[in-house]
Amino acid sequence: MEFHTSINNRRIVRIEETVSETPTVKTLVFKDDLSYTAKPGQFLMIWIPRIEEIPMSVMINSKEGYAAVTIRKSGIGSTALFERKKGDLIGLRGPYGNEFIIRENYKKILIIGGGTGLVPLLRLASYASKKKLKITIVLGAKTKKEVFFEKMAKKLTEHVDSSVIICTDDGSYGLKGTTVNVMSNLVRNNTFDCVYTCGPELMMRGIVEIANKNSIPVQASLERYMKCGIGICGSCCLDNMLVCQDGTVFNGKQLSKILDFGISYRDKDGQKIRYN
Amino acid sequence: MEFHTSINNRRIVRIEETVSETPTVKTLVFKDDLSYTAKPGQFLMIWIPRIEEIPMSVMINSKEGYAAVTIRKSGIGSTALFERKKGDLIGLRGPYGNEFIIRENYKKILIIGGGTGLVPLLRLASYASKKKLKITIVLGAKTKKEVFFEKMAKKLTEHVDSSVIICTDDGSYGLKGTTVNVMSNLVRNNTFDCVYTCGPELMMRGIVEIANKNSIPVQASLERYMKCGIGICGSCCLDNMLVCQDGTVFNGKQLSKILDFGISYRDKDGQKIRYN
Amino acid sequence: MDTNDKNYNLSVKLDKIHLRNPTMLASGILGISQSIFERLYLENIGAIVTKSISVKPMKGYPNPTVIPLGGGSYLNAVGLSNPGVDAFSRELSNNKIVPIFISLVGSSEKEFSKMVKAFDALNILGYEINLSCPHVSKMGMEVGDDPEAVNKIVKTVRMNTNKPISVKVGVGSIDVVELARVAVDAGADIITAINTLRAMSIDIETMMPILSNRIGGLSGNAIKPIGIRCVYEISKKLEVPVIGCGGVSSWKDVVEYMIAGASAVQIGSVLGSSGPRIFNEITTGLKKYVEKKQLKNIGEIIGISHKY
Amino acid sequence: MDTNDKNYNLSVKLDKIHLRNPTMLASGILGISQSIFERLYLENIGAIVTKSISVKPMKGYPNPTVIPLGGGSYLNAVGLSNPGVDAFSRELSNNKIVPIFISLVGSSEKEFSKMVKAFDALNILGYEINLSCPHVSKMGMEVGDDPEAVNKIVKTVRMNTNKPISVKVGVGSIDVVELARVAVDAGADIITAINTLRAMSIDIETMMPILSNRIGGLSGNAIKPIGIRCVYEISKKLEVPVIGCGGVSSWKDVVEYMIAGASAVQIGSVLGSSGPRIFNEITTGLKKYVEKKQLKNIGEIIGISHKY
Ligand SMILES: Cc1cc2nc3c(=O)[nH]c(=O)nc-3n(C[C@H](O)[C@H](O)[C@H](O)COP(=O)(O)OP(=O)(O)OC[C@H]3O[C@@H](n4cnc5c(N)ncnc54)[C@H](O)[C@@H]3O)c2cc1C
Ligand SMILES: Cc1cc2nc3c(=O)[nH]c(=O)nc-3n(C[C@H](O)[C@H](O)[C@H](O)COP(=O)(O)OP(=O)(O)OC[C@H]3O[C@@H](n4cnc5c(N)ncnc54)[C@H](O)[C@@H]3O)c2cc1C
Ligand SMILES: Cc1cc2nc3c(=O)[nH]c(=O)nc-3n(C[C@H](O)[C@H](O)[C@H](O)COP(=O)(O)O)c2cc1C
Ligand SMILES: Cc1cc2nc3c(=O)[nH]c(=O)nc-3n(C[C@H](O)[C@H](O)[C@H](O)COP(=O)(O)O)c2cc1C
Ligand code: FES
Ligand code: FES
Repeated sequence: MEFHTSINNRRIVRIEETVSETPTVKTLVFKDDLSYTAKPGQFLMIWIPRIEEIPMSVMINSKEGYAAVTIRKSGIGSTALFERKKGDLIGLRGPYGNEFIIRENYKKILIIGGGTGLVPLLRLASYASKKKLKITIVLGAKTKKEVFFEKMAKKLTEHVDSSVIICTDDGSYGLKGTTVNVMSNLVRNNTFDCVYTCGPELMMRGIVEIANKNSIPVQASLERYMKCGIGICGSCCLDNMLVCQDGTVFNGKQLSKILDFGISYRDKDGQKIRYN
Repeated sequence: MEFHTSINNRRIVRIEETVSETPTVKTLVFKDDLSYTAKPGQFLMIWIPRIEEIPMSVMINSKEGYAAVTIRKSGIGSTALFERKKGDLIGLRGPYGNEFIIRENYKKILIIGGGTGLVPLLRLASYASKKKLKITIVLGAKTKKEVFFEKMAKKLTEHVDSSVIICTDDGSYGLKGTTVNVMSNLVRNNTFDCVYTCGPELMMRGIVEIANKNSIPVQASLERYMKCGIGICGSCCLDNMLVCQDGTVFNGKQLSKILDFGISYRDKDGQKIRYN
Repeated sequence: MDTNDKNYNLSVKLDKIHLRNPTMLASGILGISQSIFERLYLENIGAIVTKSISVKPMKGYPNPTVIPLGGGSYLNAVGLSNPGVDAFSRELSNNKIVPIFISLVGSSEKEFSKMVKAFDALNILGYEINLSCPHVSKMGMEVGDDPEAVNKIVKTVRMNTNKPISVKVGVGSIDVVELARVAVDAGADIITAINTLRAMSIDIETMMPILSNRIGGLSGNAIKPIGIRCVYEISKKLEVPVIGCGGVSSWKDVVEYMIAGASAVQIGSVLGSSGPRIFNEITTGLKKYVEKKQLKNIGEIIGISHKY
Repeated sequence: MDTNDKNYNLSVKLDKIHLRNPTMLASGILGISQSIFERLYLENIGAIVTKSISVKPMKGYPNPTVIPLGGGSYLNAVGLSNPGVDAFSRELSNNKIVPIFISLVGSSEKEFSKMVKAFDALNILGYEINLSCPHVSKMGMEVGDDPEAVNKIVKTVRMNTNKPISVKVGVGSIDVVELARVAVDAGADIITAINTLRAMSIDIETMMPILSNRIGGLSGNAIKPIGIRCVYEISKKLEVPVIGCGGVSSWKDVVEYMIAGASAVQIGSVLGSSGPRIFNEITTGLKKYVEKKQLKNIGEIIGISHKY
């Protein structure tokens, strides 16, 4: 019997800084020791008092003891969080979930993400760069004005033999094409020890397929509707896995057995819905 | 907020040995790490399943990890405990309460007890003898056949410059007279750094008076009716002290302020009763 | 069903069915996915109780809906979110080996009869009627607090199935033994006790209630002594198998419930700290206990404390 | 009564009286000795509630009567042991400065009127009527579960005193708000919520119930979320000052109860791990909170959560 009392403790933190990444994406910085030491892939349950509680990956922040969340404004909860200002209070518990694994023998890794999927990946890049790995980051977006975290990605990898590749679906910035297209090209001319991805599930499905086909180890961080975040409520189930407890990170082997990966998810009432 | 979870955990132990000390006094030996490391003056709450739970001082036992209780058969609970046999199960929680203090500068101490009051004193003697103190033990009883623990007292003090003095009220064994009489004589010709006592309260009152009069530090371990043993129920209160939590050991200065010491106690319903 | 280990028999009887061991999943815990049920079955669970299902799908309350309180206790007001009878019939339609009770919740006899008609052809063990959810109006406890409604609903379910029916009772504003008696008189074969207790948590910084529904149900370690008491009282006073529930976090707690009078024991909140492997750990612990106490079958300890 | 520190006012109003701070000793905790009450007063307690007193002395049940369950929770079935009205009147006869409520327990109007007549000339603040002890038959909760008896007893006490009367309610088999309403209608000035909850603990080695009375009352950390809920519901629905009780172990818990709607807060089981100094610690914590939140008086937070 083991109680994760400290991570389960609800902490109320003050937003100390806000950064507008795009018109619909914002980063909120706060002080919290447990979040500061979160592992890449872990998430927090963020409480917006009397409005919602939503899962958010832990964003890195340069100050010791600090962390952040980066929100894309969408429904009620995320919009309310997006609108919080410097000085406002939010609650948090966690970090929860497993993490992206960097094996001892890895020397060169490929990180592919889009949108707020970059959040756990930047934490991963920061760890990997401290370990002096060669890192290629592919950063995808629909169009130029949705590109963010480019500077941060470059900064994180500046002191290693690494590169940051931007791509947009419409070619308005960086390479033209999806991250999946970019990856197809990259793996032809490079050997990566592992591919790490987070972003829209259909994108991740494409990336995992290529990786599996090319026998490159791959790890993907998944999202599902979450209530408890700790393996009680079952709302995050994906086949026989709990994304909150067994994930959020799954490897290529696991994903190839998960029939619903990239196919369907469960709604708030637990009904299965197919991805369009 | 601090929880004494381990001492509060109820352990069920098997009685591994019984020793008959007198026709009405018996020692029951059991294995329990927390009791083995009990401090002198501490007590256990002993559960005799479906019969009673009663406070008992922790008796020393020579085997590592073992401890014991020494019971004088009197009412329902103590008689039931007295009758437990080797192999029977009893429950226990604790050890609770404070302890007899041996100050760094003490060189020569006087230990005075009678009956089962010797139990915490023998644990004290064992500690003191390990510290190489000079120990005088006065062991009193009404009559010869009520003398017990003599051998154990002698053994505990054999390797130090110490002595064990027996006295009986009727003179049938050892010196004739009470422990209080013996103490009066002893303090005339000796200087003790501290007097330690446990036994009938009227005896302790006499001893504390002599000690205070002669300006000898004194510590006495008291008994009161106990339900919880941990400072909740209030049944053990003695003036503004809780014998279970603030005691069982009080020093001469404290005792001189406690008006009820040696005068009255509270019954099971909380009414004050005067000692006869 | 076979036992994993032939030396120590953990199988228990519940009304007319047998479980390979007394551990069960409590309703509302991981309770909507057949794939998860199969995983739990591999973890050696005795039986599953599904999330409480209603006629129509329910989204439940906004988050926060589940709060860890520390010390192994939790507060929840999920609001009975569930996929509804149609989607859930499809979910279970291929069940072959998992022993499943479907938990039912509703507010009228009609709703219950509709659900039982839809589910009864599935490969399931039986039903659990949730009359004790303390935080959804017109359902759960608001029904359970009304003996007349309980009587009618249990009778309705009884008329529509031959499978065992358990009625889940809780600590509401009617005595738990009385409520169980009404259920048994109306045809319940088993009583499950207890559900969560109405409770609340307020954040002292923002001064706001934490659950979106403000009030929810307390589960986990905190409620075990209350669950033990209810199981003891019901099993002592009524001739009905009882399933214990509330605050079980180890094999010792399962044993305590069985000694109190439970024929089987449901496990919920502890999954938040231990994950699904808890069922394997608990059955391993139970086997050792059975061995140490030299029992032929764990059933021998059911209600043994009533003697004392 | 003065506050220790003039900058941060912790004084609260309870009916027509003022307490220097909202901390109170819960009934049955260290509650029979005037010397102990004086010590607690030096530890900066706001007020004392005595052990529940009956007309005749009661020995209570044999031990075990109080069991630590771990995690800051306790189970007790003391059996209302108390020295009775005569001895206790003598005990309090010299009280000069300690703000004391006497807790009363009994089974008939006659008993209550007799006790109030004996106590009313003492230097005490008022009374708390215990209608919620869950483990003594024909007293406490068995009275509290009967609205007619509650009405009569409260009226009787009301007729015999002008001092404030609090009625202590618990989670029994009648809704806590309904019970409080009956008490207020009959003349109660204050409601105290909650008492312990009926619960049980069984030892798995001997397979025996641990308490001599088998069933007792659960207190301490386990019950705090239930106490918070009851205080919230009562204070939201009725116009009456409420004293919160159950599972308080730090100043934060006191604040949570006050935000839920409590005008003062009783503290019991935590004394088993912290000793009497807890009152000093808690009032120090409350002062810091009041300072941090820039309140003029801690009373400003009473019931503030009702807004949300
Ligand atoms: C592990 C994890 C990490 C995440 N990290 C981030 C992040 O760093 N940045 C970011 O912008 N978003 C992140 N999300 C997604 C984010 O949680 C949802 O976008 C957000 O909860 C939407 O809330 P809403 O109230 O605005 O949506 P609603 O209007 O309530 O619903 C819109 C949709 O949002 C999703 N959603 C709503 N609530 C939840 C929930 N509790 N859990 C999961 N999905 C939900 C569902 O798909 C739902 O259909 C993460 C999700 C998960 C599971
Ligand atoms: C700290 C402490 C240490 C003790 N150590 C020992 C010891 O080592 N050996 C030993 O023989 N005795 C010891 N006692 C005394 C012992 O606890 C009582 O003699 C015993 O509880 C009597 O129980 P009973 O059921 O036989 O008595 P009952 O028939 O119930 O009552 C007889 C009398 O015993 C005393 N008593 C009963 N129950 C209790 C209780 N729960 N707490 C305190 N006194 C009680 C009361 O004076 C009572 O009037 C100790 C007592 C205390 C407080
Ligand atoms: C998140 C959550 C959801 C629950 N949902 C239901 C439910 O739908 N139906 C039901 O009968 N009980 C429900 N319960 C109550 C549990 O089945 C169980 O009775 C309670 O949690 C006590 O057991 P535990 O302490 O092991 O968790 C739920 C409990 C939790 C924690
Ligand atoms: C040992 C013990 C004795 C109690 N005796 C009484 C009593 O006599 N009268 C009463 O109203 N409540 C009694 N209670 C209940 C407490 O006053 C209080 O309501 C309960 O313990 C919850 O508070 P806590 O969690 O702070 O202990 C008793 C509680 C304990 C633990
Ligand atoms: S979010 Fe509740 S189980 Fe994963
Ligand atoms: S025995 Fe309960 S307070 Fe000392």
